[in-house]
Amino acid sequence: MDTNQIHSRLEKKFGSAIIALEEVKADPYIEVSADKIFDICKYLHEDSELLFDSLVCLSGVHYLPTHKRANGVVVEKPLFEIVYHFFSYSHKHKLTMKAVVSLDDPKIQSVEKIWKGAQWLERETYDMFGIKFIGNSDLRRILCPDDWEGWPLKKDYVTQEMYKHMRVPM
Amino acid sequence: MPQIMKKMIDDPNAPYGEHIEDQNILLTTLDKLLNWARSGSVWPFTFGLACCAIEMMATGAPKFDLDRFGAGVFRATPRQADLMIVAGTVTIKMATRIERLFAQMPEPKYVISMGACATNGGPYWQHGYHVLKGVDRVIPVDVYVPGCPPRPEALIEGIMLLQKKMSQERWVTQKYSKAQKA
Amino acid sequence: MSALKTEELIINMGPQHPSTHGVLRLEVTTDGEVISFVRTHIGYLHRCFEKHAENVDYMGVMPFVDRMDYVASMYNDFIYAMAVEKLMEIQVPERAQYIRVIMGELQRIASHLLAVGTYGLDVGTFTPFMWCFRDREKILDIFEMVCGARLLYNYMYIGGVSKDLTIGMIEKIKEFCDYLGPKIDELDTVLTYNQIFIDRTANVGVIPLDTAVQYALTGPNLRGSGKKWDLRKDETYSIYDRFEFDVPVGTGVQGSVGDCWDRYWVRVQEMRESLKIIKQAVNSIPEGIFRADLPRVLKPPVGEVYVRGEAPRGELGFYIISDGSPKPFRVKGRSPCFSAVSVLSEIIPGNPMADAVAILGSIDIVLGEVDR
Amino acid sequence: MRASVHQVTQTFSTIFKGMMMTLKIAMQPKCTLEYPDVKKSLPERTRGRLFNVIEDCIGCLLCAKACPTDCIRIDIVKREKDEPTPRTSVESGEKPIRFWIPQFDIDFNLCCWCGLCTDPCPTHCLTMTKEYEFSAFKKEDLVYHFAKDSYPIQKKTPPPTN
Repeated sequence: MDTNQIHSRLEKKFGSAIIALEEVKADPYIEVSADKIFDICKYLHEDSELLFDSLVCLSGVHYLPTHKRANGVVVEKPLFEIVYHFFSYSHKHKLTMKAVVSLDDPKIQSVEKIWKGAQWLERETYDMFGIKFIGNSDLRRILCPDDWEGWPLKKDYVTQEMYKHMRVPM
Repeated sequence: MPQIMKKMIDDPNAPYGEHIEDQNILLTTLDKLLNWARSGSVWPFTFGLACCAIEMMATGAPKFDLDRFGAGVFRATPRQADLMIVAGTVTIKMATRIERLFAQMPEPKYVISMGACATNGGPYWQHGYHVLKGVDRVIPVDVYVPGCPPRPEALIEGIMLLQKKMSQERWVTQKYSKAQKA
Repeated sequence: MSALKTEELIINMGPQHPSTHGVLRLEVTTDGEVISFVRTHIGYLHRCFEKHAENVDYMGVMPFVDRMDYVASMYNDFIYAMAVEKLMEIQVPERAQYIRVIMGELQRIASHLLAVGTYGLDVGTFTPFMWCFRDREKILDIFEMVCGARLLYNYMYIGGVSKDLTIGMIEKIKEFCDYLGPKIDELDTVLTYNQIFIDRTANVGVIPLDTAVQYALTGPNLRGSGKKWDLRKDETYSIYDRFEFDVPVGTGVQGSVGDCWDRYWVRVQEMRESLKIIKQAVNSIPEGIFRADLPRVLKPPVGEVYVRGEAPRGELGFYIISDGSPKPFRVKGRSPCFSAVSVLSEIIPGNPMADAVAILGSIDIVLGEVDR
Repeated sequence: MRASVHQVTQTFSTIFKGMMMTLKIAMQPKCTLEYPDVKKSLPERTRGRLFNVIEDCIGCLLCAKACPTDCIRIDIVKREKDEPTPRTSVESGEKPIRFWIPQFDIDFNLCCWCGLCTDPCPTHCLTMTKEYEFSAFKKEDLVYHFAKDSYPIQKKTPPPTN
């Protein structure tokens, strides 16, 4: 099944929670509302037609007002985008799904209960962007030291001057 | 940083021991013997961080055999090593560990900063917020080996340079010569 | 005797440890021998690859992609170049495709030789490490002849390869293929079927298939658990459909399916398959240009792409978002070793310390890719 | 009982085969390259240390732009109209040199040896030699200055503070 069929199938099941199907250069994706992410992922995992048994990649993206999103829409309000890439070994089809979260309170439900590998991917996204995944059993920084200031991969990130007794910038 | 016993060393390029006031034939020959033994068996400390570690392993491997210089015995514990080859990118999370490991090494200890990353941050100096711009910000470095990654021969040349520097030092003269005590 | 009050120790295995293949720290809770709980700490080699990829142009990201998995850097370039080419719809000339497959498979052999050699070290034998590195040096000589560097090549440019493969180099590669065949059989007699090695690795660190899929394990780790899945065959990219080679799968010959021996055995067999591919590719390489002519400054259209390929350690993928400027907006590297390390805290508990070292060696991780 | 006997014989037979293999290989010629005495003849495309023939450099800054780690620091000053514009050497296409180059530094503590700077160079004055043995005791010795100091105008951009 390609992305359009999956989109129509999801639309039948979840209706308004599925925001849009974007036919973008190279890889089309489905945009989903952030608060229903857990039910949609559970459905993607269990439905006999879809059977997405592997969460390949989970990445965060940070947009500032002047930046252009993948579908060409210029962003007015700064936002976070959480991108899920799924793959199904049995049906051999893949899916890209995005959820948008506002900057002031970046919260989304964790999908760790469905795919155990998601715990570390979510921890890395939290470490890099500060997006809190509710329900993640061990939400700590994974790459940077635990007492690191700021979220490094945000576009407006400024490196801290000193860490303990070491000068960080050149 | 721990107070390191001052390695009494003259200019490494200067010919051996010209300008030491107290030229005692016994002490200098003892020094030469000690330095010959020490520089002939520099035991490096397996401290592979990144890509340079693979080239360091290749230096230990049969083609560029490091054992010909007595430096092939890679010790895993800092207690038994006297040369720390910092091979790879030093991140800030790792820097605190490097300090502790360097402090645990017994006193006549040397550091070779292998590769551009360990020397000055290398290709990660501009946007590497988590990269320490040079290991000499936390520990004193004796020899810098350039390259990204340096060839195994370049590392061997660096170790030979270190051996030349070690053979210039005078531990025995420093400890027992009268000039020092006066 | 009254029950002795025992207390569990917490031992830090790493970040400087001879068997952690780099700077990985395992906080091990053990009663002295059997491990009861493992908390994995990574990030000691986090070199901010994704931050660099946002501040350098598309061609400048290539040296940083090299340094992600520094043991198989030729294959990282291969997959990153394919991702940008799919985004910009560039048609790579035939000869460049063949050169990429030859170089990629040579890199797979070199990477597996290193993995197998250091695994011998982890389990206690020193000779295979020396032999594997002696053979690996021969591949590095070929790489140095072709692209000039020993370890980090920056050889594959977007649109093809940077330098052509001359006749003399093709002869050298053919010579190497005949040289390596018997050497792998030697390795078999010394290590693979050595009874001590089998006792150390069979039935140790068994990863059942559903755990492997749950943690998104890929590559030799997944094939070791019995899943016949190889992206070169099942999701064919580049010109892999023109060569026949089969995909080795762990069958639990020495112990149970998915144990350390199976993963090791899959890597040794994959070296033989890669030799087959190289021989076929070298014999049928066409003439022609080796790089599509492109403007010096590449400006892909607005959009995003996720391309993945079968790197020696598993499925390496690049998710690139471009906003039309010469610099990528966001590049996310999906690393196979990252998921391989995340499975450790599930399979190591219950094993003694020595087996933890064997399990860690069998999943073959490179920390440059885990921490990016 | 039978299984353990089989186990023991299996162990000894495989180890014996392994030892014979090792003995056979021990007799074969060594592959060690005695480095300081025997130096490997490097192939023609080897990427060693960068070198810039400053006479052919026209100050176009393409190499500094192409460098992903910005380790090439060039400082150029425009020549006045009336000044004689020298030309580069014959094999580099005799291009007019319209700039003074008071500073052309390559910082080998930051360079990543990728070779991206040698591609766009119009006069091919920036090439990668086969030189790899230049370790130093001091970090400053690894910053190479290629500019001739005889240029009248000395305006040097300071290196990043360490």
